[in-house]
Amino acid sequence: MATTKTETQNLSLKRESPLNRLRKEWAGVLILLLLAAFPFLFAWFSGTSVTDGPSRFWQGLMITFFIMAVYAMSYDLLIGYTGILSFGHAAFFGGGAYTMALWLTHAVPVISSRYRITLPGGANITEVVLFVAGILLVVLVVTLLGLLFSAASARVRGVYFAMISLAMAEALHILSKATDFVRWTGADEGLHGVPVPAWINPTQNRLLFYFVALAFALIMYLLVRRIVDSPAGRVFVAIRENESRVRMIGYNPVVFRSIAFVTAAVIAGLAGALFSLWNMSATPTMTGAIMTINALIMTILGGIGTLVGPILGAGLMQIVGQFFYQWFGPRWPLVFGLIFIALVIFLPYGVIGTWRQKRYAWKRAIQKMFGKG
Amino acid sequence: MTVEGEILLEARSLRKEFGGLVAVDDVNIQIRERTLHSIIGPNGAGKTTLFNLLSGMMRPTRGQVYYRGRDITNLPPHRIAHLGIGRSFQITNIFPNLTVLENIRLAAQALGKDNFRLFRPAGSFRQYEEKAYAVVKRVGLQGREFDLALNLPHGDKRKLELGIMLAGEPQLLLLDEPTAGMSSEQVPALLEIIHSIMADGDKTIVLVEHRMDMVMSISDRITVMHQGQILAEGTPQEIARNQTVQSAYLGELYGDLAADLEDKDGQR
Amino acid sequence: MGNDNILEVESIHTFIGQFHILEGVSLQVPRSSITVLLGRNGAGKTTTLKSILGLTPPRHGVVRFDGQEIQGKPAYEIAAMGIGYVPEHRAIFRNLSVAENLKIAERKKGDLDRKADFIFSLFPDLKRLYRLPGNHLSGGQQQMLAVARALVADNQLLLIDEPSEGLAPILIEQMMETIRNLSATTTVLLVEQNFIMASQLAENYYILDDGKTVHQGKMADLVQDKELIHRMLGTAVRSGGAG
Amino acid sequence: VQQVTPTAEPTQPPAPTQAPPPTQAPTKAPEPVQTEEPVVELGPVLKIGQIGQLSGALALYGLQQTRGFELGLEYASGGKTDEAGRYIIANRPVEVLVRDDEGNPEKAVQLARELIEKDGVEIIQGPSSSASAAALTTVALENKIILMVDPAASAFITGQYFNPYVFRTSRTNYDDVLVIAKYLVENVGSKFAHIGIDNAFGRGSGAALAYAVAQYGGEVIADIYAPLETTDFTPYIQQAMDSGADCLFLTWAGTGYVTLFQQLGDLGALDQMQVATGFGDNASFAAVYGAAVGQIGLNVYHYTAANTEINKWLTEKHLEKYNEPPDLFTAGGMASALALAAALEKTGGDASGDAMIPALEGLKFEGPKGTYYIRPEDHVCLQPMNILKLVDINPPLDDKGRPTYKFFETVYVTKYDELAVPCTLTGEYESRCGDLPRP
Amino acid sequence: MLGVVGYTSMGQTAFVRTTLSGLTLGALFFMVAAGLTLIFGLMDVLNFAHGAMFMLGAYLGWQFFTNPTFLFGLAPLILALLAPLFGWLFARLEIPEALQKSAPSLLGLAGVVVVFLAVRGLDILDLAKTAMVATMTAADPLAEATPQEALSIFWLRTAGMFIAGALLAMATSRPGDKTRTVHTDQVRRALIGAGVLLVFTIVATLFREAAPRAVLLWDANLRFFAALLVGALLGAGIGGAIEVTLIRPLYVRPIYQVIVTLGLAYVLREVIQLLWQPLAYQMSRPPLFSQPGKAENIFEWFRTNSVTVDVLGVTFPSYRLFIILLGVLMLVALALLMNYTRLGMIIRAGVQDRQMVEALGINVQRVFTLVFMLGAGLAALGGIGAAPFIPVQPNMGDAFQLQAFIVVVIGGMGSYGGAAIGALLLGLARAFGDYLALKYSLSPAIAEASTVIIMAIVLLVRPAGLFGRKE
Ligand SMILES: Nc1ncnc2c1ncn2[C@@H]1O[C@H](COP(=O)(O)OP(=O)(O)OP(=O)(O)O)[C@@H](O)[C@H]1O
Ligand SMILES: Nc1ncnc2c1ncn2[C@@H]1O[C@H](COP(=O)(O)OP(=O)(O)OP(=O)(O)O)[C@@H](O)[C@H]1O
Ligand SMILES: CC(C)C[C@H](N)C(=O)O
Ligand SMILES: [Mg+2]
Ligand SMILES: [Mg+2]
Repeated sequence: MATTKTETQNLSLKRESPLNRLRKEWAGVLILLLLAAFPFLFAWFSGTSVTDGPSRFWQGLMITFFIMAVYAMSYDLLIGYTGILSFGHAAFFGGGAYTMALWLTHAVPVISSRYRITLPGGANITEVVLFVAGILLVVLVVTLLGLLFSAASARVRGVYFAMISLAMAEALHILSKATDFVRWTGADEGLHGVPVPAWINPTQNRLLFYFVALAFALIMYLLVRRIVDSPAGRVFVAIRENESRVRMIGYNPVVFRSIAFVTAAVIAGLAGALFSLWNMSATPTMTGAIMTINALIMTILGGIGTLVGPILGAGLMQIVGQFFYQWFGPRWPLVFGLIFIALVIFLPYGVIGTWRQKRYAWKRAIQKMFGKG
Repeated sequence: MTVEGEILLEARSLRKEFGGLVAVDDVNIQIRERTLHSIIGPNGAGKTTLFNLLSGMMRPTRGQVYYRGRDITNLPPHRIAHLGIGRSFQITNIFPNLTVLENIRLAAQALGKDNFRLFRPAGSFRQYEEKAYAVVKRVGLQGREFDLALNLPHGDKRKLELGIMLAGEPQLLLLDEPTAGMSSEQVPALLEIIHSIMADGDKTIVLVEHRMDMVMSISDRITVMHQGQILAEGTPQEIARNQTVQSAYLGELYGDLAADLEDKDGQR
Repeated sequence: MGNDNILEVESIHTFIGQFHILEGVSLQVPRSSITVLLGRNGAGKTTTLKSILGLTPPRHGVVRFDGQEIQGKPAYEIAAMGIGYVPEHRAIFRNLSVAENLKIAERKKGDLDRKADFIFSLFPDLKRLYRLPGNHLSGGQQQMLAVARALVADNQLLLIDEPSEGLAPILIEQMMETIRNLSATTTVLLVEQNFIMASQLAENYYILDDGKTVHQGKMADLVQDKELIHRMLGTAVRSGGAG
Repeated sequence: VQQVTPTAEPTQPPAPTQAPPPTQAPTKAPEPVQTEEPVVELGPVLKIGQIGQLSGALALYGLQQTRGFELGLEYASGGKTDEAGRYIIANRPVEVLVRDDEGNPEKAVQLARELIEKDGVEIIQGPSSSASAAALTTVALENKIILMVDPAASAFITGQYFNPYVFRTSRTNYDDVLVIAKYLVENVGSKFAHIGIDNAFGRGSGAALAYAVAQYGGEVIADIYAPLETTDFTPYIQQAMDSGADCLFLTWAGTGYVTLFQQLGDLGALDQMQVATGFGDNASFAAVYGAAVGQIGLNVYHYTAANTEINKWLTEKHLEKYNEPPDLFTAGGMASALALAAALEKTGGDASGDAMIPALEGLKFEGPKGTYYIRPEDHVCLQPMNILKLVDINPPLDDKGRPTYKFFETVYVTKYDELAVPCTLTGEYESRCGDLPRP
Repeated sequence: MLGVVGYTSMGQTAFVRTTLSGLTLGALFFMVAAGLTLIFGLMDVLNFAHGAMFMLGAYLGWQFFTNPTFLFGLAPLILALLAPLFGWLFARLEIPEALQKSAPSLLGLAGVVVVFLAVRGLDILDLAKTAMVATMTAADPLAEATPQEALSIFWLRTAGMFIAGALLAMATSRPGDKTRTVHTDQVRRALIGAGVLLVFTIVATLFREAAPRAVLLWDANLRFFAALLVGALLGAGIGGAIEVTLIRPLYVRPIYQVIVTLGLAYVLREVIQLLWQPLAYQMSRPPLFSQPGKAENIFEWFRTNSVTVDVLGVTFPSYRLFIILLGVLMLVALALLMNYTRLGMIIRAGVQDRQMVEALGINVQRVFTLVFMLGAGLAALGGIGAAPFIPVQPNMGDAFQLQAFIVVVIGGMGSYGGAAIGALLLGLARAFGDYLALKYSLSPAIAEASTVIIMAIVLLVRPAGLFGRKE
């Protein structure tokens, strides 16, 4: 729906000049630049090659982080913004991952061995076309999943829905590991060695994949930010606050919940698809309850109902988890769990939420100290 | 006194049963355009339930509701809202964690055509924001626009409740005990708002209220409900004099209200 | 002192969070009487009741019930000593049936059976609604239930917070009647903004302002003192009705 | 086949997630005359990543694997270490980085990538679970790094999941069944039922069983798979009993094994038909095989069955270090180390995949079980297998109070080239099979 | 009806056996779900640590049954640390205004440091390992129930723990909290409580070596039933501690309860792996259910205690009948409790408005804690009851937890009868599903999905579950 005119408009409430915007968002831009430069900075500081060894590994870690951040963000769209407690988010992520992996493993080779799609000039673009088709397929599949979930959510509420969603995801999980489909899905082991097209293959060109993932995360972040800030996004929040009242002022919550579900599903599904490309695999873990729980943990850790929160949560979990593993060995989840519990008890609004609150308090304290700054 | 107009809303043998309990018992009622029509009655008479039926919150067991001649009996509440019927609630029903402005803005946006714009910031739709500001001013919440609704004192919450309804620019307003839980000091301000709504000239109000002095002074018509049925209907004076009403609802304490009213009317 | 006052409150100070809400409230409630607590919105009336009951325990000061110091005891112990509470805004249990709402207030087995007739005689409506869940009651019915609930156990003292709120005029009268009857056996400490009601019921009054008791005396005297009424209670007085 | 506890060695916690403590090895190695040797400049450290399952159902296998591997390095290096205590193979000090994949293929892949990219590992050894092994084959291919599989046993690893970088010293499902199939068909009956884990290991075994019994005129009439985490086997056992088979072949691993066996007994399946399975690890014997004394079964490795010098050395060292004799997969871990060492010597320390492939293909080496041969075509490692007779489930302790686990009488030990393990390669690699037997 | 169809199409043996198997599964599901109907169904706490409690119960019971050295060795230390229960002892302490803010965290930190110092050098892990090794049937548990540490040193540790407990008590006494006062009565009660605790600690310290030996000399059957009790009681105790420290502050933030219990499940699992290593164990059945042979019927079993019983012509393990019995007993106990006490009502009311319930003279906080303890205790009891049947391992509770959630939801929140029926339904569906799936060459996964599908259907038809109260 967005016209060119609106595209140039600001994301925040008031219209501002681009310069002004940049000033407001300097922190974000800086972080983005840092992330973009990260592979080179890391290689430079550690004195290693950008494409090998530890650099490569850290790029990998960051790629996972980017993907998980998007995934957590999509979850927050449901739980934080629309107030839907869903325990089935893995279905979207795993659904996306499996769709992509199955498509690349079983459909693409067959199709590309039979057909060739060329540009008028003669360039062979079969691979690209099929890849794009794969993405569209992912979107289609997870949209259907999202609609299924929202249909259920129209009928049952609260913890009952949480349980239903858990069950629906579990059903998908069971399908993904059912031996009946072992020829296609690899059952328990999952699909490995998915033939990812060379131009986006993470083992062949890790650095490129890093930027793809970064761009993906950025685009998704901007997209979600837009959605959250859009008229519809505001209605999501209203539904979270008081659904019956939303209906009484003239919105149809079923429709808006469906929108929320489908958007969250598509974003999570795309994250899943990218994850399957990144790992060149699709495994039952990706559809399992742990995957949902991860989303929940990342979201709450960072701060529910914010966009930066889930991203930060994903970062904490991926990056800090890595360090913990190094420091504490295989029992690191013990330490992580303890810290985690302490955080939940003492930082009730997540890292970001608490920071925002405190920031306000600090500001006031400072104002007080200097007699109204 | 305002001119009575066309029939705006009509209920025909409307009935609602909860299990064995008949909360609304074959009620026929007509609301005329541009009137302030009060519904009074003892607790449990079925006033709130009647509102729930009229606004689509509940489905009647039987009977119809017509709005401007159109059958709206089984329409979902959001459709009814789109037809221009707004309601406020006896128990405050707002969006607690949103700002006052956002509460009202949402209501203003609801009936516009931009709800499904997913990729344009809500802030860029100035018209809704402007409307919201106007409503804030109208209900007297200036200066609190950016407070979270849950932090408002009770009286202000009641005002916000009203503001949410007003922002939808309904033609027909169903107000369920707007003064509930307000202290007497705050009531005049609310009366002021109601008067100003009526002064717009094109609004119709249905009011449920227990504060008799208020009801008597501002209503054009009063319907008295009792045990789900309509006990009496008429002008305030008629009602105040009605013996049945006195015994069923008003009691002795207000026996002298009728006399009181005669003077007041003169002043108005 | 001693035995003729069932409740004595001596200069209590109560905090909610960091806010110093009560700054020295003192009350004496004689046995088998109705004492009313008056004051503007936000004066601290509700907080006083809650402080007596231990829901917001006072930091300083003494609360004596039946001669025993009770400040600092947990609320459930205080209540169990024989204090019934009808909170403002009813606070009935929405997901419990009317029957359960009453049953839960039992302190001894069989309390409800003993009191059922008495309660139904006061509020015949409740008999009809007995099996309904609390959230299906209309506003006024909930208020009746809240009062009924406080009557189930044998209480020596009832703390009633704004019982007339949201009641139809005729019910306000009934409620007054009920409370008057109760005071024959139980002591009542009433918070009421409806001055008509308060003045007709109570023998003694206390006026709170800004967390302090500022006036006290016999109701009969207060009714004469229009100026004081106006100063302390604002317009609350005139707007009679269900105000 | 497994159970249950790290028997009797409270002082040595099986927490082998770090490389073996460098200080302890040199003192215990058969002390060479290190100082007198001419000082040769050592090559760069060779890091080997070892992935095993150190928690969960197969945790004991991971432990055996890591111990065996370390002892294998010690043996191959002749106990020669550098000053940090690393064994020196082909003039390169070898450092082993052990990781726990929890039996989760995804985790295995992650760990492998991390080992390769971050830690600079040049060879991957392991894992315990066939599912993980299957997943790891792709990592080997991606990075052109040798994956030396042991103890994961699925035939699929060198079948449908094969690529040239995948090697194994573990036996395949075919070894398991071929060794016993003839005996079963001739002595028990021709109708078989199979209960297997629902994963690559179990399914591989199902395929192998069908192939093997068919060779002797038998037939699998019920092929049943249960999820690894199954706790109630009743329906599966019921199905097997309903099938009317003469013999029930079990393919199970991990803790559920005890449960399965117990329930087989409880539900009367043991009375109704003969049950055949591999004899598992030492600790589980009392719990599992109580009712099986006198039975004949197959076995991958038992220290009492192998009559070789290396095995003697292994047993001694193991007793000395861990206070108990080596277990089911200790030999496998050791064989992996020996095979890698032999190949490394051949390449002169070049561990890159492309150098190692020719060195490993067709490699014949002596290991704890005897002679092993890595088939060049499909990298299957042909090796001796045991047929044992269970005679005693509560053997006495030795004079130092250590368990002896002398359960068996050896019936027969095959030579490495005795079992005609078929070549199961598929797709683009199918042609590699040449004239090897095909299933 | 279905039964008849199944009976005729499956044949008697298969039908009876599958039914019995379904009943066992149902009983297992119910054992986990029973506690969950209280915690999740009544208190609305989405307790994701419930499966962990099941697992914990199994470990504790198993350890007690086979060799309780470890448990007794740890008991004095844990008892000594319980002082914070009496935190209000210090509530009257006047602390300088300036210190009030930082005092709790400083004291808490000091407490943690002292705990650390007290257990430093004490090889709890080693203690666990000795006890664990002794559980291997080959070895003689009595021989392994050895003294751990000279009393003279151990006293210091206990004292250290006591000091730590006192520090933590001070920290939790909320110094300077103006919204709180403490009546003299309370202080007196706290003093008595603390005294009793001290006595217990001393007794536990003195008997920490003798006790395990004594227990090991008991008859194994007695030890087994004691293990059931001990597992359940310890489970309840741990549940209580969890409720007080982690759940209670979060009743106002339900989603965070989910999160905290998730984290807790994580932590418990890791602690277990730290203490007992990440392995799986098999608990042996008590002699009552393990004599070789087969009883012709139940009555004969009373005489023979044989491992299997003939039920309607089918050989079936006697222990599994015991599991079914245990499930039924739990149901009866729960039914009695819920019908003859006002617990259910109080909790439902308390969830909505705690203050009001308190104003009625009910100690809500204690009721909540009790109910949580009861729920956790039931889960633990289920765990130890199941331990001789399924492997004892760190994630043994996870699958059951999911099933239990489904059971509670199918049955309707807060309805124990519904939970029982739900459990039965799922158990039978699972057993027959597995049977039929195998019969038609489908994977058992399909049968696994049936539970999920049953739930979806039930909820779509009756959004509040079979016996749920409608909101
Ligand atoms: N959801 C429901 N289920 C069952 N009974 C209900 C429900 N809602 C209301 N009732 C019953 O219907 C009757 C009418 O209730 P209603 O709320 O309409 O009364 P009201 O006139 O608004 O009273 P009040 O002035 O006290 O608010 C009451 O007896 C009430 O108990
Ligand atoms: N939770 C709270 N946090 C902060 N301030 C509070 C809180 N509860 C009450 N107060 C404040 O305490 C003061 C006394 O409140 P209280 O409810 O006792 O008044 P009241 O006399 O009962 O008034 P009303 O007539 O409106 O019921 C008010 O100023 C109120 O704002
Ligand atoms: C015998 C075991 C080592 C086999 C292993 N369980 C696998 O999955 O391959
Ligand atoms: Mg009403
Ligand atoms: Mg008040």
